[in-house]
Amino acid sequence: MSWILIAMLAVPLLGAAALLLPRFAGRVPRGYGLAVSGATLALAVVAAVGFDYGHAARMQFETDVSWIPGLALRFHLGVDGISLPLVVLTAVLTFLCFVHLAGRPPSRPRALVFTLLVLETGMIGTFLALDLLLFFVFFEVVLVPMYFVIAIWGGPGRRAAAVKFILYTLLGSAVLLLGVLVVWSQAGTLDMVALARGSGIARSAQIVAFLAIGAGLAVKAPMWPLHTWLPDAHTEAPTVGSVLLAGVLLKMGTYGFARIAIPILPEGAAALAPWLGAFAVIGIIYGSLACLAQRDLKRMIAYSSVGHMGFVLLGFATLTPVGVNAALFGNVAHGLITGLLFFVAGAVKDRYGTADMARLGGGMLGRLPYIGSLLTFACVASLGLPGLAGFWGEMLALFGAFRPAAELSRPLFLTFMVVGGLGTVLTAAYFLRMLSRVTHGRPAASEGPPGGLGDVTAYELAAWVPLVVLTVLFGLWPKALLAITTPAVQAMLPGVGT
Amino acid sequence: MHVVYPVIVSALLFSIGVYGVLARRNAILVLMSVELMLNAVNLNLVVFDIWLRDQLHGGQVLTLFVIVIAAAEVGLGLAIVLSVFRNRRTIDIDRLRDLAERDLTSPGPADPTGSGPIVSTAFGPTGPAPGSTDRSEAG
Amino acid sequence: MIQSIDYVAIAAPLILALVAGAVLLLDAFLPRRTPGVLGLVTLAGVVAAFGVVVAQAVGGGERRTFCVPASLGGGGCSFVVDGFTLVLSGLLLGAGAVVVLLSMGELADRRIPAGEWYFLLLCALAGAVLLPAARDLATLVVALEVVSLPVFALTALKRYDGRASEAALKLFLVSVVSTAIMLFGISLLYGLTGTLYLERLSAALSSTAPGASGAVSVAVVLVLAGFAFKVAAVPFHFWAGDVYQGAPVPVAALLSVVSKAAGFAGLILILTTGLPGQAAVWGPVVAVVAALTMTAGNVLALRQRAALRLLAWSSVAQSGYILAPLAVIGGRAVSASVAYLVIYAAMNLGAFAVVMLVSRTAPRNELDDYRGLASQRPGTAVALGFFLVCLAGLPPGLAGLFAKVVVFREIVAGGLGWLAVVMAVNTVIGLYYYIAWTAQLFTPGPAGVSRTRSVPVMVAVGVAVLVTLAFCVAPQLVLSASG
Amino acid sequence: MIVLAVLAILLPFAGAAAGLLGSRIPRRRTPVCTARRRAAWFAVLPVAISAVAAVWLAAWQAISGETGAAGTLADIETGSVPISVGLQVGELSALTGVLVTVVALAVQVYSVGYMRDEPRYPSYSSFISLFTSAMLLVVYAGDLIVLYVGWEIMGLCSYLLIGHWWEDRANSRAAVKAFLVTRLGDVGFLFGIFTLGLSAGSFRIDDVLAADLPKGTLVAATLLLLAGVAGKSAQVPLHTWLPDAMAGPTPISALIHAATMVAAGIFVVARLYPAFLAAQPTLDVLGVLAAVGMLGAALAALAQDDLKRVLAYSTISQLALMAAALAAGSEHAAIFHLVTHGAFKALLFLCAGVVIHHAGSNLMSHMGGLRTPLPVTFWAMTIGFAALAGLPPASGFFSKDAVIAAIERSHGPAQLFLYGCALVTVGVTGAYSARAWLRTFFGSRRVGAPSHAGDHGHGRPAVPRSMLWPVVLLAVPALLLGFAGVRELDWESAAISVVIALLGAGVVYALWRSSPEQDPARMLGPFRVPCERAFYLDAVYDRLVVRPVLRLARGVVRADDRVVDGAVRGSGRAAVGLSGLLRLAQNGNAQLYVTGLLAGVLLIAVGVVVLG
Repeated sequence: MSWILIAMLAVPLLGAAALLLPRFAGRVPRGYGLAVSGATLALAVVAAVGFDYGHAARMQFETDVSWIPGLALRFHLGVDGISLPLVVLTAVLTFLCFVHLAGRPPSRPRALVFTLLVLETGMIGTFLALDLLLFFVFFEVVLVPMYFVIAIWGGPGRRAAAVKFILYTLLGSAVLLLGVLVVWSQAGTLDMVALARGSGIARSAQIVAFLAIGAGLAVKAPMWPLHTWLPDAHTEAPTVGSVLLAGVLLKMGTYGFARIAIPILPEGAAALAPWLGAFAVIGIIYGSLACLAQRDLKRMIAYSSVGHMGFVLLGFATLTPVGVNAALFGNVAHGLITGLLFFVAGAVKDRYGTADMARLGGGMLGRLPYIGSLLTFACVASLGLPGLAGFWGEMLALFGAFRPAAELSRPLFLTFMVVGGLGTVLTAAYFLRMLSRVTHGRPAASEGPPGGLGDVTAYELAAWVPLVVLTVLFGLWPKALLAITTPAVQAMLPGVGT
Repeated sequence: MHVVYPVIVSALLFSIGVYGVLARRNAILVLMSVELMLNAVNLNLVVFDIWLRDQLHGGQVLTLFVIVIAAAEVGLGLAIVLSVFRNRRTIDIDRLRDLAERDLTSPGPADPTGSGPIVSTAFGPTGPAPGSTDRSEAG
Repeated sequence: MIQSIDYVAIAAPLILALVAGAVLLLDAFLPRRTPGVLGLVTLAGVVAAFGVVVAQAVGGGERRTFCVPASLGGGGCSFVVDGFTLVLSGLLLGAGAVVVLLSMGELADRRIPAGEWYFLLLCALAGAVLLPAARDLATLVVALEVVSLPVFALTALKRYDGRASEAALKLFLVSVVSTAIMLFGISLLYGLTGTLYLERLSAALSSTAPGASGAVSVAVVLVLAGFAFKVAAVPFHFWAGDVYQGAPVPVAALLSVVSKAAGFAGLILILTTGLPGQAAVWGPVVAVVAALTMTAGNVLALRQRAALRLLAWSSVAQSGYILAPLAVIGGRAVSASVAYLVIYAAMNLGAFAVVMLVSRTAPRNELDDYRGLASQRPGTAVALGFFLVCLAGLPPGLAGLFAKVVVFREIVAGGLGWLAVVMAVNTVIGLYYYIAWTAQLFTPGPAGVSRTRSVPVMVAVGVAVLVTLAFCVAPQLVLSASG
Repeated sequence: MIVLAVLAILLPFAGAAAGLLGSRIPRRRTPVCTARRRAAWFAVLPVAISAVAAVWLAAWQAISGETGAAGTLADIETGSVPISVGLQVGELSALTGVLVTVVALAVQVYSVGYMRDEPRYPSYSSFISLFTSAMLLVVYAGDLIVLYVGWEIMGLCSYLLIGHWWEDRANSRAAVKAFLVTRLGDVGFLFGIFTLGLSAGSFRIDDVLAADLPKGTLVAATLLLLAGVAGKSAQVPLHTWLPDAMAGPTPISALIHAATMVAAGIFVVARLYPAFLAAQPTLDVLGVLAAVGMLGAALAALAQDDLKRVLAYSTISQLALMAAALAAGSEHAAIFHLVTHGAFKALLFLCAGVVIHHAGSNLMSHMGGLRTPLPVTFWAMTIGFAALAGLPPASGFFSKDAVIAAIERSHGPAQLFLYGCALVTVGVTGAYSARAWLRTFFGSRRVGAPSHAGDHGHGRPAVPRSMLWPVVLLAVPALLLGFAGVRELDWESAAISVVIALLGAGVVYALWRSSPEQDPARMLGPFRVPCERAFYLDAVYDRLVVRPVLRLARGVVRADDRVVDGAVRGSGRAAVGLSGLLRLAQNGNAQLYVTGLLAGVLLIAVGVVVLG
């Protein structure tokens, strides 16, 4: 069954390549992107079904072919408990993006479908790659398409935001490459599975490598001081761009921690975990405070991502199975919820013509009841209400911080936990303040839904309902996800039993 | 005679050549100073060849090559100076500034998107989005 | 007694020289109206030489000729054809072929005398192919001059173009001065060691008196000057911007690839074959020069508005990246430099070819002329975008990415951490102007402009795209060859 | 048996889902009234069935006398302490379950009438069903995390229901405040659960109670749990949200802010009582907080003009009383008072709803002499106030007496202070209940006042039947429940408390008799305004917490834009500046190039010789 992973990469790539044919020069059939991403989603579901949950810690559907012997780069793909949820999440989000696009065909559809399909290949590839260099290549394949999505279909200040996005992320991935090369020069191999079993790298080299790889990944999953590209990118990106940027691209950074930084460089991780935890917690508070004072809706959601990713990074910083579980769960939950948030924010921006909360006025529940209630649902899910997916990631992260790994200082992580707890209150504060400013209050004088568009359209509903259902499903039944990641995480962190 | 004397002379000759290249504005005089530098090299080579009593006479062979190279260079140099003179009526090197760096070789049409050189948008003083500075909450 | 000459070894430069002569004669006898034929003859000559090189590569083994007879003490050979030489000869001839194609496009409008152009071009290529095989300082100097002088002439060949002659004069001046400096260095080196053969140089140097170490260092630095000029490393980079803009586009391509590759060949020969013992001297120097070169090149390219100037500074920056692995002590990293050089050659020539195409319709060659190229000429725009992304080292330009990864690996393995960080930052600065230019291509621009078709240049673009794509999919070809 | 508990929880949840999604299918064509009728059925029927199930469970529990039905659906492996999704119905849970379902049924039926012409009735009724299922989840939870899930969903439902009339920004702000204050408490609650769970090795409640935990952990855990309890049951430090929560519709105040949610805190303490008993310092803290809370709230209730805010502060005071009972060590007294308080306070709120519905305004100054137009409501509210004041034979008398007796018998460092406060509170309670009773039903009729925007009273005289029937339903337990729960009556303390209550009522009656028009609260004199403003706690919190956080937020945005982002933009501009600098050297003069070249070579040569 190992062909399935190659197929998952090949389908979007060939779909994109086919678009270059002259046959599509005139007009791209509306369902084209939908069909290709639908096929990829089908493959992802087949892989999920065919996955042997009994041995979630083992790599399955592996393909290991040598690509460039000179660089010791092997085309090594595989999926296990850690990467499977993220692959399926990517396929789902991309498919929903195309459903959303079917509802509102964009300008230059052919180029956009091409860019999104290449983006999907890069994203899925990153989660499947098991060779450090291959991971790096896919990690960078995503940059150019996302740059063009922001630079061509973005908002007014799109060009500057796109340039800042690609330069900042490239600096991150260049530093990541240095880290990978340090690991390579010390351990002699690039195979993540072998390295995870025991890299035998000296402690000082591990610290340097973890610093480099950690910095590269921290830029992508915006850790506090390296996050300033995110708000600009999100404010200017089109709805589809924002959803994929927040839904998947941020996860590539945090997934890197789970797959590369922690298993391969345990001593490096132990040495730098307090710093990672400190920056993560600062990120939570900083993101929440920044959201409290934001005026633009999409910019506020971007800063909220900084906050949520703070929880995920805190989960990683604890170096305990429950912490890493929390981080992986938080990844998937954040992808679903923030994806929904950006979809709704995009719909609001389409209808009101602006995302500035002051100019949105109030009373959205009066004028657009369905969009208003979906926005409320998304905000409630995002602030971590138990019973919805957002809660388990944060709660388990705090629980992990309650008792971190043996070599980490307990009082320090207790303070992180307390500050994280306050962060959840601040998160609730800014979301509810936004809701009361935007959805509550008396609707403005002009009656009827603004922007000519009615309340939610059928396509939008089709794009959003799966996210709502998944959020509720993972909220009420977290075992669905935790059962997959726990064995893999347990295998990764053998040291700590409970 | 100790080998250091001719080496010193050659070094001095080389320095004079360098001075000539830097100080003179006329292209032909610069060419002459370059010749001077090359001849300093020849002197050096011949002296070392004799001093080392090299059976293969590597130094002298190389001197011959250098002389040929110098001749070729002068020939070509003068041809280039000639064409410069025909096109620009002057062979003062520091007046040939047509290829200097300037922002826009010709005042192109004002860039409709107001981006000007691409640089100003991304890193210009105005910052990425005009509204970004008053982003703080008013109420 | 007559020295035996292995004609098979010197076949490649010999063929080029003969074809050069033939072209000059043909130009004299053929009627004025057929410049195309000369182009085809030149192309045939280059391809033939390339065939010979490939044959030698397949044949394998090392061929040495022009050696000092045992009776006179034996030791050095002046002309050696080994793996290194073959790779570089192949690269130079491939690049030469593309430059010839570009020249056909340039000469189509008859303002430049075709005969002289192709003759000079072939001479330069002959010198370039000779250089990697040279194993003694005299041959090196001669080969270097044979590469340089024709290029000055080529630059000045546009008789009535003031800028071309100004560029030629600048190129000439700076080149002659650096050659003089190099010769002075060589003379000192000869004085210190008593030999001109590279193999015997290092043995001789290690046995010199310790007092003379200062002189040895100075001599080494001066010798490197000549090649640093060809490669446009930092103190010698000032001429790049002006000359690339002034010269005709094929000559700029020639400068940026052929003469740069020749420069690197000479540099590598001297550093690894001639002065391995002095690695402690030139290692740090090359590292610092590499760092300065890449930074200066990238930073200067940041605010460029003219396409050729931007490519000039970009090629300066790229030569910084190629120089970096040479700084690794022990010369293990030479294969990385060669690999990067080969991939760089393919990418850069492609970019120049497209610039050549666009410059036919927009002589000013501003970046704004490329705005909206994707709507007028989709194929060319995608090609240029692909080359720029390759130069930036970002997927989908996988070739550039793998080249950079190879260089990064050697630097990190060689322990030059700071240089790796500088290079990482430089990749980011470099990406800025590459992506800005690529964005120009795809932003909606003015309506369709008249399309002047030029077959040879289109062929050149096609060849460059194919070669770069091959390197994207299977960079193993380059790595194993240069390994 | 556990299936019944699961049924009791899932039915309202299903009702909520059906109400929210199903009431308007297909979207455009169903007229509002059929949607309302369908939503009403989705709301009332499930609660009724789950009420029956709860009663059946309580009955089975009483008869069989087993330790309690328990069942675990699944164990969620989290990587360290597993979460067991399971329910456990003990004697306490069964009793509280009955209270919750009965009051919820009453409120649902009452709301059908109360919200007759409210367009958003379907969402309102489904949120009440969701609340009911969340409360039952808390009551029947067998695992601390499952309890926490129900706990937080209750908080959300209270936010949604307080902010039901979101057109008015004040309601929306009140809802946000309610959610944030309880959320702050819940964070402490979660940390308490972590402490317990980790040291006991499992989150199951009976494992936690069975494991003998070290004293330090126990005290820390219970204190943290106390934070959550204070937040949810509106105890002193985190009580400021309850009076503002009155902005919601009256049935909501009856259900959530009187009977069930606010009682959840007390229920959890009772549920984990063995742990609390072992941590004596926590009980002392609870006692002191309760003492301060009951007295402060009672005084504040005395000075309120808005009828619902009187009842809100009264709830805070009564909850403090229950907390005092727990602090005194008698779990039975606290639960007994909790049940009776749930009944009569819900009754009082529903009657207040009818009164406000009739008078068109919340303020008692706009009411008076409503005895004649609303006889049934008058008698029901009289029973309610009697129970509140603790006058026999109402249920409040017996439960409050049990509490007072428990406090008297208890022995702890602050016992005397607690007992004193309790007695004073009894007096003040008697005073404010009498005041409210007199000003609402006696004196001259001041009807015709402007309709108060806050509560959608429509001034229609006719009180729909469906509003009266639940009032009567609740009046019965308010009256008779006392007899059911009393164990042994401590006549001596009962007599003292009745006398003090009558004394308080008498003083107010005398003042009212002297001038029926004026507000008897004038007796508070200079303390009237602080009492009315609840000792300015709200203003203090606003200045100490809310304003600085907003200022900090603005500072963060400025810093982010100027410092962090500035650094990034600055580096970009530095690169561009350097580029400008280097371009100066490219002025086209070949001589300058050669000079640069030679200088470079010289520099390198000297550098190599010197450093080499």
